[in-house]
Amino acid sequence: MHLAISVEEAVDLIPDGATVMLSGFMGVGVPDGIVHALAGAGKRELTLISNDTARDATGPGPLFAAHCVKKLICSHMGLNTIVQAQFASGELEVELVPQGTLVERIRAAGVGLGGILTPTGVGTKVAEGKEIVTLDGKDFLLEKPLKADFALIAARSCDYVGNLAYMLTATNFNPIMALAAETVICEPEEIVPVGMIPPDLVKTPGVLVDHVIRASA
Amino acid sequence: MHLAISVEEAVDLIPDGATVMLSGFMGVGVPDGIVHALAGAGKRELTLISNDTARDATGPGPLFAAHCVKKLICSHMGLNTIVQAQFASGELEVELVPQGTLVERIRAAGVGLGGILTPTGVGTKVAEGKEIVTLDGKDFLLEKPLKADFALIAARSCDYVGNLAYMLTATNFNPIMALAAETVICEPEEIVPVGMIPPDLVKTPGVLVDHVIRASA
Amino acid sequence: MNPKELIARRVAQEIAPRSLVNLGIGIPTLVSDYLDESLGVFFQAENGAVGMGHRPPEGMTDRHLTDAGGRFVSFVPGASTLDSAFSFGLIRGGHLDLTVLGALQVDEKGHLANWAIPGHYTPGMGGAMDLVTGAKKVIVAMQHTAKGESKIVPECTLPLTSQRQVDLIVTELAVMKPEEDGLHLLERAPNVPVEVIREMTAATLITSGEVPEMQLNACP
Amino acid sequence: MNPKELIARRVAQEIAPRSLVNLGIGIPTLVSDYLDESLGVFFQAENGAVGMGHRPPEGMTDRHLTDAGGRFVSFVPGASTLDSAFSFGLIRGGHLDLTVLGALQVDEKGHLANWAIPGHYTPGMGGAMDLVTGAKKVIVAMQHTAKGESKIVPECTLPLTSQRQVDLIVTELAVMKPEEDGLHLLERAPNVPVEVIREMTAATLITSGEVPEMQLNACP
Repeated sequence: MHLAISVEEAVDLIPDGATVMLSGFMGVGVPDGIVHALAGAGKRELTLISNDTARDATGPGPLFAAHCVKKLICSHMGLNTIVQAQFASGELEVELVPQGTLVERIRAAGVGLGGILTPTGVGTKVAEGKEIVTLDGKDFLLEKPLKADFALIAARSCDYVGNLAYMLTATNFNPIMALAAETVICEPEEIVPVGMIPPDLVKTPGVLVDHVIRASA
Repeated sequence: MHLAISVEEAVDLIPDGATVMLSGFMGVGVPDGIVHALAGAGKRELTLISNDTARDATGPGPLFAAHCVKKLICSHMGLNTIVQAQFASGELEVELVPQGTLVERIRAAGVGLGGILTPTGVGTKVAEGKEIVTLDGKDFLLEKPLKADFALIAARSCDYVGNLAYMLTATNFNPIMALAAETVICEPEEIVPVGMIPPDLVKTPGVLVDHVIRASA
Repeated sequence: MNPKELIARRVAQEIAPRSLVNLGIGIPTLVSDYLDESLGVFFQAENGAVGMGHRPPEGMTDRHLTDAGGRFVSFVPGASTLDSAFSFGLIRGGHLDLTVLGALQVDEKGHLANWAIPGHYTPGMGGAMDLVTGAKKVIVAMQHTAKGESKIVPECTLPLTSQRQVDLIVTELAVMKPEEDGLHLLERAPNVPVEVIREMTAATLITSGEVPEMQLNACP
Repeated sequence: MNPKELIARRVAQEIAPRSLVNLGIGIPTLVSDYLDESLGVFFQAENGAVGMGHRPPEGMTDRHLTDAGGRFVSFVPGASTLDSAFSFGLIRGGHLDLTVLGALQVDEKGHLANWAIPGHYTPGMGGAMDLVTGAKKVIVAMQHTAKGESKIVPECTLPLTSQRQVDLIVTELAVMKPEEDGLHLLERAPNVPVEVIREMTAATLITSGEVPEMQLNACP
């Protein structure tokens, strides 16, 4: 049902200046094929939402090496020397978000919440410019939903209606980001016939997935 | 590792007046053995948090027939004639919560959020007495976390460290309620050796489960 | 054609290929009977399923596979299970293309009331408030009157389900659409004159020109 | 015993049987090496695992099974996978019994700074703010000094990780506990006099009576 497209077709869908969520954690569970193709296509001025920036050549790394990213929203960028250099020089604008807040903000956008109240970040730099809500004597930050034009995600298995199954710690941000973008593009390790993923193993229903990358011939 | 206890021992843990979450949806995915035992033990003054009240003799039904419940927090009670009668007579206090708000309030308690903002209920009776937060011109209700002393849940399979797997639509509120109570008691259909539930099929890690009901001899 | 079948057939025409649809209890449930299966529509059940199918044959039911009314169902190929938080995440997050619900009242502004008759019967809103607030499109499918009284009223007197305006109202007499300027009568049931519809409707109906008959013959 | 091993051995004593524990990168990671496996402790990794085990033998690694540092790990029997929302739900919801983290600075009030050195190096907080805010118990495990400077200071000058006070600080010289009235020196490393600890510590240390030596011999 869902169109399986080539990685080049996927890249063509994404314009310069787009806001892009990229799944993965320290390079694990990242759609590496799309990342390399985006970097190779020389995309510009992207806003990238990603948990971390992995290392120079892993995870979202190639996008920084190719100067595709204008603004980065992440929780950790300590192990990527290119990101550190671009941040120091002012080339890269960075918004640091605590990891649990990041995933809840993405989820909030995906499930239609107007925002969430969290104690994480109260009394720290993260609270700057944010509304504090006090309930029953306890302070919370009001954190707003975070959504994207595109979510680029990875999966272990995908069927032709777009159902996704993930494997072990490669799951991470994938099922949450699949909820929170206008267009969701998945790069699975394999595409299987419809009905081959047991209903209880599907972690992202195909109705959320717009495009699936087919393996290059 | 986790102590498998009898249903009688489970019932003894729950005092009169306790706040109890009960999983299930129209009688499916309900820990029926505990429900019947609680009703049989004549518990009193419980506050019950349950999506619905199913029918007179199914799901939480026996608890109302035995007059165990003082206050009910649910989204639907239309098909249980005992509940309707107790509500009409004033015996039963009822707080009606939209189902999506109910599950997000339970989740909020379980994952440490101070509250959530939702458009559901704005401009309706549900908004009465609640704070309205306006963000970017849109109104949201501030809904607060909902937690319990006990969560009574059902699972398809459980291992001896308390890992739980659910089956199809019997999943419903079970994994969410398992996050949101001081004491979580699960009534599984089977207890299997540790390691027999694949890590990707565990929907509730055993660290959340306090007690498991063993089948009666 | 009986009234319920007529309503279900007409609503079925509103369902887009490959969309995600939630059908409420009662008349809405019947809609799936009149839908071409090749459209690849997925039915969602708020108790936690995408891809619900019909009731299985006797002896093949399973108590772990039920719809939001607790009835036995089957799964179509490509179905998936959701917990309640994920299920309502789909509904509230704008991922549901269409919900079809019954109502106690709908008014000229398109407001819907379907969860309580104060002092008489309070079933509760279940998932209705979330469905009406969150779905991309909301269709009310109901009989035009109850006990001889119009269910389409100038302004709801029963507690509202949402402040969101529904997109379409389909009854055994008419198809109506709430707009900025009021409630428009778009179609009439076969052989039912506009005057009869107006007579049976407490709300004011706006018409512009000839009101066409529903075209039901294209349905399977 | 080298300083890191000493710290890890001492922290290991704080871990209760059957608890859920998150170990940060660096010295905290070593703690699991000194823990009796019969205690049934489950290690959580914030990238989405409960029940992490050691690095598997060469040839048995899998790129779908890694820790929060992206290193290959194994699963113990009874392990489970979580997505990031569930993983941080455990952390923020108070389900994590203990987190052990490194720090750039800790102060007399028990405040911790570990994610940015403004103008020099800003790695980001990753999951640290959630861990410190949400875990039932927080232990800082770090070397007492960096480049000859005390990391235990009167008041943090680096950006804070949380306003929550940590529960215990373990270094190669001492075990310290922040209380209402200040930072208490609870234990000293074997053969290290209190005067040496005070000399190496920028913060004021409170003692009451004799300060006992750490007892490390009970560890496996």
